[in-house]
Amino acid sequence: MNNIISGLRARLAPVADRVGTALEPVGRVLGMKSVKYPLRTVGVLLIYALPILHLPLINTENSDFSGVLFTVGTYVLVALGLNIVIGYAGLLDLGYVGFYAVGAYTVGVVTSEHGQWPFFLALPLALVVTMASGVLLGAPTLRVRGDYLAIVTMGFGEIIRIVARNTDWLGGAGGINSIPSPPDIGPEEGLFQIPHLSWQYGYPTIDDRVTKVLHFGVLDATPYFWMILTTIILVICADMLIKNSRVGRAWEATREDEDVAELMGVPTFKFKLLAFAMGACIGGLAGAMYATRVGFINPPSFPLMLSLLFVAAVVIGGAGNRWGAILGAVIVAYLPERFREFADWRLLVFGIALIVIVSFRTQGLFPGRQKKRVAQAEKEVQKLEEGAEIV
Amino acid sequence: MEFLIGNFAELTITGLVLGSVYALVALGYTLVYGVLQLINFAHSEVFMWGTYAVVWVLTLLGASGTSSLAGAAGYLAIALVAAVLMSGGVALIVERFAYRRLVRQNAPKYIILISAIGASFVLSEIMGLRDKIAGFLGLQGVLGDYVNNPRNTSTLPVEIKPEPVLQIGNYMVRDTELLIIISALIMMFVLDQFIRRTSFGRQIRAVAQDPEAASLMGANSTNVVRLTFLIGGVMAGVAATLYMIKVGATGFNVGFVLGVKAFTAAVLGGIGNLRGALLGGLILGIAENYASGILGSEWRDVTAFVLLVLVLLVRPSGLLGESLGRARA
Amino acid sequence: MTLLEIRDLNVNYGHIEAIRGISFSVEEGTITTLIGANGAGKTTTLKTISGLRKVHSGSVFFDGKDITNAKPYERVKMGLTQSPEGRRCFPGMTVMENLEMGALLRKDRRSAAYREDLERVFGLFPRLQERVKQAAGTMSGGEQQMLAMGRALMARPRLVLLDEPSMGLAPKLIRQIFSIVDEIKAQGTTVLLVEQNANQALKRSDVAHVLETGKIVRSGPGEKLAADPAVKAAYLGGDV
Amino acid sequence: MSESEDILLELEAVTIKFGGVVALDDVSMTIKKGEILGLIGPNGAGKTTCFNVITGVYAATSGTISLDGKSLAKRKRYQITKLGIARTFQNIRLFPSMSALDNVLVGADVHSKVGLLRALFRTPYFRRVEPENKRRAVELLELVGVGAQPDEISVNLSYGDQRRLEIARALATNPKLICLDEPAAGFNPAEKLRLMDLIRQIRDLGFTVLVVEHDMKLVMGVCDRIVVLEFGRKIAEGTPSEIQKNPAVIAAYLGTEEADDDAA
Repeated sequence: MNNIISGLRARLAPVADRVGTALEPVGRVLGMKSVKYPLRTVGVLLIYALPILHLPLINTENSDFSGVLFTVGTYVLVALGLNIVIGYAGLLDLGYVGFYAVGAYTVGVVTSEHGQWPFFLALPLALVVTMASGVLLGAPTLRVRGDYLAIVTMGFGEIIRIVARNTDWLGGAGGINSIPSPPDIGPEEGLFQIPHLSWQYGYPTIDDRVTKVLHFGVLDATPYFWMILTTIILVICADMLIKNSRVGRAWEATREDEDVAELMGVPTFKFKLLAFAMGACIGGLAGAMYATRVGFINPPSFPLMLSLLFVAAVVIGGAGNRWGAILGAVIVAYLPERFREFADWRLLVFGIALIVIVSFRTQGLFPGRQKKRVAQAEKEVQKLEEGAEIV
Repeated sequence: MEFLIGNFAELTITGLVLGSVYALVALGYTLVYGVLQLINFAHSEVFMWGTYAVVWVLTLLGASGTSSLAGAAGYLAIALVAAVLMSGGVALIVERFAYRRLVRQNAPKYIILISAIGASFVLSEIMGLRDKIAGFLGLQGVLGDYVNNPRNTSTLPVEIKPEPVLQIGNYMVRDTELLIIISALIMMFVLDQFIRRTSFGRQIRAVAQDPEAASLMGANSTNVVRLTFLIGGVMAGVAATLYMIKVGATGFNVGFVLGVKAFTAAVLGGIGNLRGALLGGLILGIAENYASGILGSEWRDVTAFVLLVLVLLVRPSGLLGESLGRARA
Repeated sequence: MTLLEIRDLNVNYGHIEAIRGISFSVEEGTITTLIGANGAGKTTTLKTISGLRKVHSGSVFFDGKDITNAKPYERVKMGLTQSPEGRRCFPGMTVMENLEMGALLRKDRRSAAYREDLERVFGLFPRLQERVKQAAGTMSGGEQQMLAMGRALMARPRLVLLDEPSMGLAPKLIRQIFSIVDEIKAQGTTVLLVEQNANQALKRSDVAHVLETGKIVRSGPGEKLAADPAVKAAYLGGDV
Repeated sequence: MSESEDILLELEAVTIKFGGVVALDDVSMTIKKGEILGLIGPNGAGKTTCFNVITGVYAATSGTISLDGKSLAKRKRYQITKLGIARTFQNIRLFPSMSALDNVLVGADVHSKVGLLRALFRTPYFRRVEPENKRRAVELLELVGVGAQPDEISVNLSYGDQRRLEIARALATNPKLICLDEPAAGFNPAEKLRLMDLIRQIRDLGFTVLVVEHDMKLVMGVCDRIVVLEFGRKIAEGTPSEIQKNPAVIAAYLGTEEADDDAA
């Protein structure tokens, strides 16, 4: 595990330095100063260690904590993808669950329903298929007006679900089961084993539970969590690299003022489609991992509600800021698991929270520094121009 | 296909019936969109609350058993009033809490949409958790039957038995179906006249066309927005009553699918255009019936979405274009 | 008698100071004109007077009452209306409906006074009477300008603000519009005019102010300003 | 060198109709390489329409427009920018929440081929082009005088800086022709003088400039040639001194005396 981290660091550091020197101001916003590296490494290690530490307060008592962490991981991955679509490119996609489903179904079909592909071979296929579905949906619909896009994409999410339900080749209403876990890497008992901690009266003791590294069993979700966490880190790196480039700027410009972006030479349609495809691809990735973890998918696994939850995660976190989107996803996925006893009230509280949050923090809970400045400026403008009561 | 041809009259008539309900709900979307250029995602719940008003009032009045349409007319008239009050009231609440502040701040559209989605969750969950809420307030005993099993289907206490009155093709049209279609047409006509002829209607159109110029004329846009939500709510209340006459049952989650279809109907006809909402609703109702006749009923719900995508691609402004609001390229 | 008084007005658009400390007043029964280049703050001044813009500091008095924070509809009720820049007729409404919108806050829609006002507008703009049932959006620019002015008069205002009534019109129409402005004054309505067509506007204004980057740089009787070489220079760029 | 080689942009009999309204009526004009051309006329005369048809916002109903001999018809707006026409906007339209530098970089990106993969793998091309663009962007910010705060988001800049930033953004696309839409609107006399200097400087750097402006002092002071539009038609063309004496122009701006007599 340390190897992965240090390997990542080795890979990231020169990139970050380059970004840092080339685009120093942006680097500062991201907090990528080299002094922060040790701290960051510790932070990432801590997150990797979460499922074996079983920290009190954070731990979910009523459900398997590593399973919860995996769920949170899928939400985070989805939020990262959706943040590209909504936050960067400004396209409101209410049918994101469709891509999630396409990813999951692709894996289901080739590993179980109609083939015995190993997961790591099915994964790239899932990416290609979801990316293609993103282009397929985007090409005709990205020309429609923004608010229509929301409804059209919502329709897409529903169409995917209904098609899956009515198509026997996709398992029909029964869905696809016995989707295999990813193949184990290394020997039967895992590369090595890591013991878990348990907490008695506030003191940690070593448990007899162990996690076999790179051994994807049914009971222990920890390796899945590590898989998705690693994926998340890779996606974040890719996200940073792309955001700090012409592509990121083109997205931002398109979001801010599409006409002007076009007049400044940005082929906006192409970039919107690119954002859609990239977002779809990441959504599909999350779906694929979900499928291999739960082993069973059916149409009701992908309700429209999930799309709305995804969007809510990004928006309440602060669209456009990847860390905000991640935190939003953690909140949306984790809190209901942590407070299961209030499960019935979940959606009600969630609805109230949505209204309250957007009413009082239009930029989301964790807007980026830039957004905060914009909000401040807008507020001043508002103060000066208010009173006109123009609708 | 054979099924479609053999049952053409029936599919068309029942399609029109369903389409009438879509059309009335679609009006709410179209009105709000025309004035604010926003999709009122919570409008479907406004309708859902209306259906419950119908159930509750009939329960309160002690209606029971089976009745003909004429026999239940008195009850239904009271239920209609209740539904209109309920939906209108809920619509005003939505405007007040999910919209007003954000609209004043000129918040980005997607933020307002999120707020409306939040309102939609709140409204359907309050209905779905009404037993717990009543318990929390200590009213469980008093409200009893009204709050039990909130997540199950609630049925109308009186079963309305439709009677055939008119033969078209090989289909006997029932009196309830006739009532629904005619009521929807009347409501549309009344609303159309209201918007066209009255000073309130003119204000709504003026704000839709040019809010700044309208306020220079002395239009109070807050009032206009409120009025717009209210009218949409009233129409949803009528739709809810008609829906209950036809379907006889409702649930805390009936709003969503119906709302999406009604919105589709509004876009289909040209959102912002009242007559477009009617046209779109009727077309959608019929199209759904035909599609399920040809492809099987499991494909019914896809029809709306496919139709929506096709219309937006071919004719983004909808069949009749946008006339309540500004014409846009 | 002073009908409108602006005291030390400052208006900002975000970080942009659109109006910087303007003071002037409009006497009842006169034509007052603001001239100046685009971006000088003329339209912003009018929008502030009709309540579409919030002031940063300073105050606006109408008929002796402080209306600095009054809502636009309250101002209309007091007799202050505007024919906005670019006409802004309601395109989907007929001419008659547009005129009725102008009289939105009047309660006397069935009275003789209302009919009288309608007659007055049709008297000023006979073209409108010919087209009462035509949708405003389908009319020519000149006709729309007439409609916008007629609409503003339907509230029976004491002060009417006219924002660039000659914009984009053919010379013949411009002359017609300006003679109507004279007529409006003659009928007893006070006029505050914003114009680019400086000569025509100055000629008939009792008082005029020249705006430059949000400040009044020159004031005086219209005729006098029209003869001022500096004003001429600003419009044709001669040596100052 | 023949006359035609000097011509950068040519409008030939361009007419634009919106619905039934003729916004531009059979307008022909040329812009020569390296000159500063002023486009003036009363409000509503069709200046903005003319401007928009040159920059590709509107398509001409009839007539042709060509840049360097290449017709602009049927080209997308971003392609026209790539071809070499850039513009600023009358009502400032920056990307409000992007930094000053990023605003300029968006312009500079026109000729960059960085896509997803190049960005992801930081290819040698990427490592060459991005810093180069950034360097140019910083230079341009300094040229227009916004160099002091490259990281400030554009809505927070002062009004004048926003206007100048728009010019930098347009210049970053490395245009053959830069179109300035009322660059002096809302400027005080001192700022106007500085703007005139800047416009000349831009011309001296080798750009051709088209200015739409109301401020006569600026137009007369900076332009080599002036085209006057009124009511969608071209009514005069010539050097500033010619234009100042042109009776049709005087009539359009100040209204003719006889016209007044007519009305009276």
